[in-house]
Amino acid sequence: MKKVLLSVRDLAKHFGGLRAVDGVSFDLHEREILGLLGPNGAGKTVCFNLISGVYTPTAGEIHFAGIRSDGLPPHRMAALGLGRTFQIVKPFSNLTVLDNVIVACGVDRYRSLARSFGGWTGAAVRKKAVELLERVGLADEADRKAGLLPLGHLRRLEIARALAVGYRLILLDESFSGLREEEIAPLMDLVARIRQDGISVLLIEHNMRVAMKLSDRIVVLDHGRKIAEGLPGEVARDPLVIEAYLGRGGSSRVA
Amino acid sequence: MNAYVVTVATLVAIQSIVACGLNVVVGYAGQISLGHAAFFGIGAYASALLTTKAGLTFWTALPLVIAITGLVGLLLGIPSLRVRDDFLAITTIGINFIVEAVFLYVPFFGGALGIGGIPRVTFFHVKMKGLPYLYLCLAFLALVLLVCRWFTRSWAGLACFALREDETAAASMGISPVRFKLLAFVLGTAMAGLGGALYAHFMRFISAGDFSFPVSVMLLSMVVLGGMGTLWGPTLGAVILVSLPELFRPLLEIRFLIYTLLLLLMIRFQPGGLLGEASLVRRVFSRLMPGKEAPR
Amino acid sequence: MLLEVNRLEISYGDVRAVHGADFAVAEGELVSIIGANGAGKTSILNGIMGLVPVRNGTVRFRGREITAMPAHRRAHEGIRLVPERARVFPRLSVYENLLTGAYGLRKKIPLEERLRWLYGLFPILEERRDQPAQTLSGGEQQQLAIARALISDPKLLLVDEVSMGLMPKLVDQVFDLLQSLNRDHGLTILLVEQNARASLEISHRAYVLETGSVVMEGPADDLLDDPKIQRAYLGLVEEEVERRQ
Amino acid sequence: MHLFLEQLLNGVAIGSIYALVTLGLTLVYGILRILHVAHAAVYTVGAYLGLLFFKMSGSLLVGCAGAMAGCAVLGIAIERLVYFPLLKYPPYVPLIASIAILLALEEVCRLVAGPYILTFPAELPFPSLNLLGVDIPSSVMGILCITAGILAFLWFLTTRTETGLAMRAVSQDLTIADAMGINSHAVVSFTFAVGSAIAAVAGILVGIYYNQVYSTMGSVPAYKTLAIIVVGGLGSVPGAVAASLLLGIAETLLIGYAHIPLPRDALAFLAMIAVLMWRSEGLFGSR
Amino acid sequence: ADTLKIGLLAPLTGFAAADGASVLNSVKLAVEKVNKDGGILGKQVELVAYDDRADGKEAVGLAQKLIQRDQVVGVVGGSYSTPSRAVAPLFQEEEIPFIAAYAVHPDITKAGDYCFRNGFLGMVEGRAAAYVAVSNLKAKKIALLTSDNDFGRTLAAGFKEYLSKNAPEVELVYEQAYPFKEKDFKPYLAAIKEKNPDLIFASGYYFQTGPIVSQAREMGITATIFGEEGADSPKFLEIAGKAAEGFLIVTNLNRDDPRPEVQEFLKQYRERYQIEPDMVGASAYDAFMLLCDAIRRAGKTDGAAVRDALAATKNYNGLTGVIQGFTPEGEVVKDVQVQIVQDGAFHYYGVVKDPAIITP
Ligand SMILES: Nc1ncnc2c1ncn2[C@@H]1O[C@H](COP(=O)(O)OP(=O)(O)OP(=O)(O)O)[C@@H](O)[C@H]1O
Ligand SMILES: Nc1ncnc2c1ncn2[C@@H]1O[C@H](COP(=O)(O)OP(=O)(O)OP(=O)(O)O)[C@@H](O)[C@H]1O
Ligand SMILES: [Mg+2]
Ligand SMILES: [Mg+2]
Repeated sequence: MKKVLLSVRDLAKHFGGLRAVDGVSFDLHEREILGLLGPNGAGKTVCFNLISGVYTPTAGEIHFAGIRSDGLPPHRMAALGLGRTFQIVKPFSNLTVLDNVIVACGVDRYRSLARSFGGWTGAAVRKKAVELLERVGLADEADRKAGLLPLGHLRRLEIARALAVGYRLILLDESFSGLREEEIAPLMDLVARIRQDGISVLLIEHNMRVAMKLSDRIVVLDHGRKIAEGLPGEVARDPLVIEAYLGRGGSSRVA
Repeated sequence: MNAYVVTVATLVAIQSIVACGLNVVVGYAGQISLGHAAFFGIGAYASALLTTKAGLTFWTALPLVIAITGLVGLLLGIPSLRVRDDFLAITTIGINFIVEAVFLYVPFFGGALGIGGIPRVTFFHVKMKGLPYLYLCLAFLALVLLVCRWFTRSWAGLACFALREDETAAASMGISPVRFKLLAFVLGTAMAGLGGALYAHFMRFISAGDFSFPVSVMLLSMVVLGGMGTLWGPTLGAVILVSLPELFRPLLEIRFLIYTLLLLLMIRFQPGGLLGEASLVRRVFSRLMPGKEAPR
Repeated sequence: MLLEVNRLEISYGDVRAVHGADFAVAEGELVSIIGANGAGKTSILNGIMGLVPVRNGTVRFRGREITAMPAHRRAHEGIRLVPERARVFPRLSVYENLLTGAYGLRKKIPLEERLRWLYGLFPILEERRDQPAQTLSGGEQQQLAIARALISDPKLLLVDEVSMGLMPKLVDQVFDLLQSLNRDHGLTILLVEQNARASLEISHRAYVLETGSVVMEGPADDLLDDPKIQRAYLGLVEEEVERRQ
Repeated sequence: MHLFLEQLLNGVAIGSIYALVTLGLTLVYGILRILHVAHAAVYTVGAYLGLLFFKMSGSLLVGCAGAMAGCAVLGIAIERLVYFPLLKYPPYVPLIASIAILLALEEVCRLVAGPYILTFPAELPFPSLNLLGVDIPSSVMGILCITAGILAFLWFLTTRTETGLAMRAVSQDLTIADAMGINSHAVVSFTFAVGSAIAAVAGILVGIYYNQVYSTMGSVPAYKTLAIIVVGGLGSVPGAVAASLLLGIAETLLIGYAHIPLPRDALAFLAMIAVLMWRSEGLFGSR
Repeated sequence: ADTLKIGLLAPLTGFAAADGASVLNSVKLAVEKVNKDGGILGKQVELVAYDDRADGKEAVGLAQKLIQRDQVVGVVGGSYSTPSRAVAPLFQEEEIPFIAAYAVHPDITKAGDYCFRNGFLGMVEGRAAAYVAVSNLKAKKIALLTSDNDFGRTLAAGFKEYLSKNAPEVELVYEQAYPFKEKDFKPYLAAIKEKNPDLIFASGYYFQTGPIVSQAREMGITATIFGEEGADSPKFLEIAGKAAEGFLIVTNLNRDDPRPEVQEFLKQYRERYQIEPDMVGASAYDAFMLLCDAIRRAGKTDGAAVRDALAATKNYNGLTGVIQGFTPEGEVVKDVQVQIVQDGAFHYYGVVKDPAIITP
């Protein structure tokens, strides 16, 4: 059995009377790609925000990399090697694309105040950042202001930043949406390769082709609860999932 | 140089130092502050009290002054962790009003009479006044500019930029908002404290009104006019905003109207600041010297 | 032609997003624009809606030139946009967001009836009726944006990346909806969509946009069969392309 | 007990003066989210214009109408010439522009009307009242009634009319509001006109109440009203009124009973910071 | 040079612009009069006036300008305490005589022997007010409501000093300072009303005492209200309206003064500027004239000589009364006037001549 990297137990988040996440449990193993699927409003993004520390849970526990991590602020989670993207992209608009990535390359430098006074304009950091940009196919845009990029490029920038931070786990929130089919393929390769490097991935994706192909296992949420868990093939045949999420299925539109 | 020009230049240098501090808070870290004069005042009062009541010299007092203002900056920076944008602007205005009121109403700070008899700065037994004092202020300004430049090129500076752009995203990149916001506050207020000390020993008496809210407005105007987040912007802003009224001096009653109208026009037509992006200065510069970066 | 666009040019400062795009949409047509990231699709839709200034060229709607017409007047002429990334009014409630879609039209359209129709299509909107739109999930906001554009009974619907963030079941529903609106109600639609296959399947015609200009156009079925398109936009790998030939 | 009631009434009176000055600003602030410091200058100009027309015509009603019209035009001019072109810049840019406008208009008032304080010798046509043994003079009654009237009008406008919906939509996303068929620029101008006309009424009433009209009468309200709005919760009309009344009462009671040696404004800001630390989105605000 | 240059610093813009205007108006009249009478030492006098916005920072630069570029022979400080206090040491250092017209901060004259003041110190006026309150108005229970600035604070100190020394039986039932920008005094007045004093000493400017008086009367307070020179303005009467009747002030300008100098100035000022003159302008006028008088008596413009002549001033006939002379510290010695509002105008009520009170 592979080691568990992230374990979520009875996780809940309520907004007033609304139970956005309501008692969800699952495990994510090392070097695993886990798909987190579910209808719109199922609570997937809220789950991400709970795991990455943006929200504190109403109830439940999260264990990450051997420590109990619920309630830790986002920067502590980042320091533990968790990188993430945002469904609603959040670029540092007035910084260049390259600097956007360089910021993310500094996790270990932000760890202590003294270290954070070192310079960031050095060649080594730059090289690492450019490399990351090349991996996501954004090298040509390195010197443009991030705020001016079209949506598709912003998605890749998000991935590059997540890669720079997450040496253990990366959370991808619909990172493939807004991308052209042809552009999706290389990014799928990229995600597959990250896993080879020993990094786990938690994936929210409505593009079934991507989700089915990439995920080792899939967890399906609906109305804040887990309704299915299993191998991609099993989950796709689960009548509950088809009813709530996939619809008639088989349509080319959902690829 | 005659004494009048020296006086104006000294005031420009001092206010540049303070404005640079504000630039760290607002320009680099994106925390809008309309209460910077409070920290300017805290520096001035600290230095005045330490030299008049505790009998220290300017030089022995200075490190203490900077430490005190930095510490107060740390404390008063804490609200910025809780509130943002307009809420923060109002909070900082409030801090300015409260600090001014404390200076004015607490007898320890001299109350309505202020503090007088602040000694001149001596340097190897030479009393610094006139030109030498101007040089002293310019030296400190150079130091402050160096610190700013170094800060913008350090990871800490980059962290502040990222926080300014998007806090949630920055935090997810491992940047602690608490630490770096407070860092910017401490750095910015320490610079204000330095400026305050220089001011106190230049004027040689101070009262609460010298650090009232309009002064904060003036400081923010310097930063915005010069170019928020640029290195030289605050200094340029200080030069313009301090010397313009002097130029209009002969206009007597209408000089302040002309001055405000000019400020309005400059902001309206160079909203990114004179040294900011796409500003006239930068465009002219890049036409004259293609390939070279204009100063910022 | 309902909409005619000639030599359209749109720039942002030094960035030329669209240069010299020509295209037209006839009344009752469903037309797609496909293209890579940054090709300028969003810019074109925003240009037609009047949200970004047009540097050069003309936009004609129902034979009248509207190149300089402000956006709100274009909306009154019957052009509606489902914007990229939804862009709902964050602090208005779901219901109020829908009302903005019917701004100035309350007397002209049967508001209650249309609301009921939309709630039927997107039940979540009725469930979340009084919640501020910013607290909706990504996909829910997308649904709201679609409903907000449809409530006014437009003549020309501009749709930007409508499937983004929608779950598979809804993607199906929305495409069916667009197709039926077009087929059964004669609504003219200009569709921008990364999911090229889905959009081509329901479209009559399509334009292919590359770095700001139209490089190819034709009936949607032809494009679906074009090997170049298959490779570049439909995500087919080489064998599949060959197999289909 | 009697003293307490009297102090309470004083607090309510001051609070409703704050509310009066704040109401117009709430509207304007709400639509563009600009820290519109120059609103206080519009208020000052309103007081001067009101006085001018009052002296010319001898009728307070004419004075009011003239000032409202004049200020509406001034408000629209500020919005069109300065704020609108600066919208895409960060908020401190229009703030600085606004401060420059405030100072410039104060100077204009001083140069035109002279540096000396003018008096506003008009009577408000309201009855005085005796409530629980406390006299409410007609000036206070006037302010209370007019504040309540404006509040009701604004509440109706913003929540019960389509224009109000348009105003709220424009305040959140101007571009998309346009795409919905809302003439956002006209809505913004309309808002400025209404807000500025209310400022004129406030200027006149305060001028009569204290019997003083002078060029710097706006410099304290300029920032205090902004603070009230922010504490009330981002452009919320009831929030602004609640914050005004609370502030008026708190100030008065603090001055009357607790001998804290700090001036009114510092106390006010102290209270406001306390509120913000407790509820970072203001009293009636939502995030 | 063919003219004698005299400097003037006044707040022509900013919050104190009204006072600056009065000062400049009055001093201009003074300059005209001096020049019409043939100037000083055979030369015409030229006024060099600068606007200091009542701001210390600006004043320092302007002082340098007056000293270096304009080479003035003396300076009238027509501004508030903060700027006057900032510039006094500079003039002292350059040995240029400086007379503060009405600024009250004690440090101004402490800068040295070249610095003089033609206004009362707060202590003096406070003592005089207490004296009048006790001996003339027979007050037994007094409330103090003071403006919270340097003047108000020192006034209150003088007032209390007199009471504790000379009238310990008088009860001080209420004491409170109000901030400078206060406009609404009802919270204070309600508390005062509760204490039921027979006299309220309310210091402050006319835009403060005006509302105090009218609000007090509106609230049904009947006690005598007593103010100081800050209220010495026609604007007070306008603001307070009918409520002003019976209000008293201690000040240094007696409008009923029969001396022709005074009446001529009042008439000329009204004609020229279409507005009532006030105490600030009269004080600046006197300061300017004292300087001219001293230069004349010194017979030369040398700073030290003028200083000595100024210090030796004796019974100079000023608008603000007969100026008996200056103390060694440079503080003016003159009678304190008491005025009362009757039939909508300030009138003579009395004068305090006791040297123990009026000598600082
Ligand atoms: N801050 C909030 N306040 C109130 N409700 C919220 C908040 N955030 C999310 N919600 C609600 O919680 C539910 C789950 O939202 P979430 O964003 O997790 O959905 P999701 O599964 O990511 O959906 P999608 O696929 O559409 O992005 C939604 O119904 C949403 O309305
Ligand atoms: N506000 C802006 N300022 C500057 N450049 C912009 C702006 N908006 C878009 N651009 C640029 O214009 C070009 C076209 O952008 P547009 O958003 O129209 O592309 P798109 O085809 O919609 O892309 P996507 O499929 O990613 O949404 C891009 O190069 C983009 O960087
Ligand atoms: Mg989501
Ligand atoms: Mg797009």
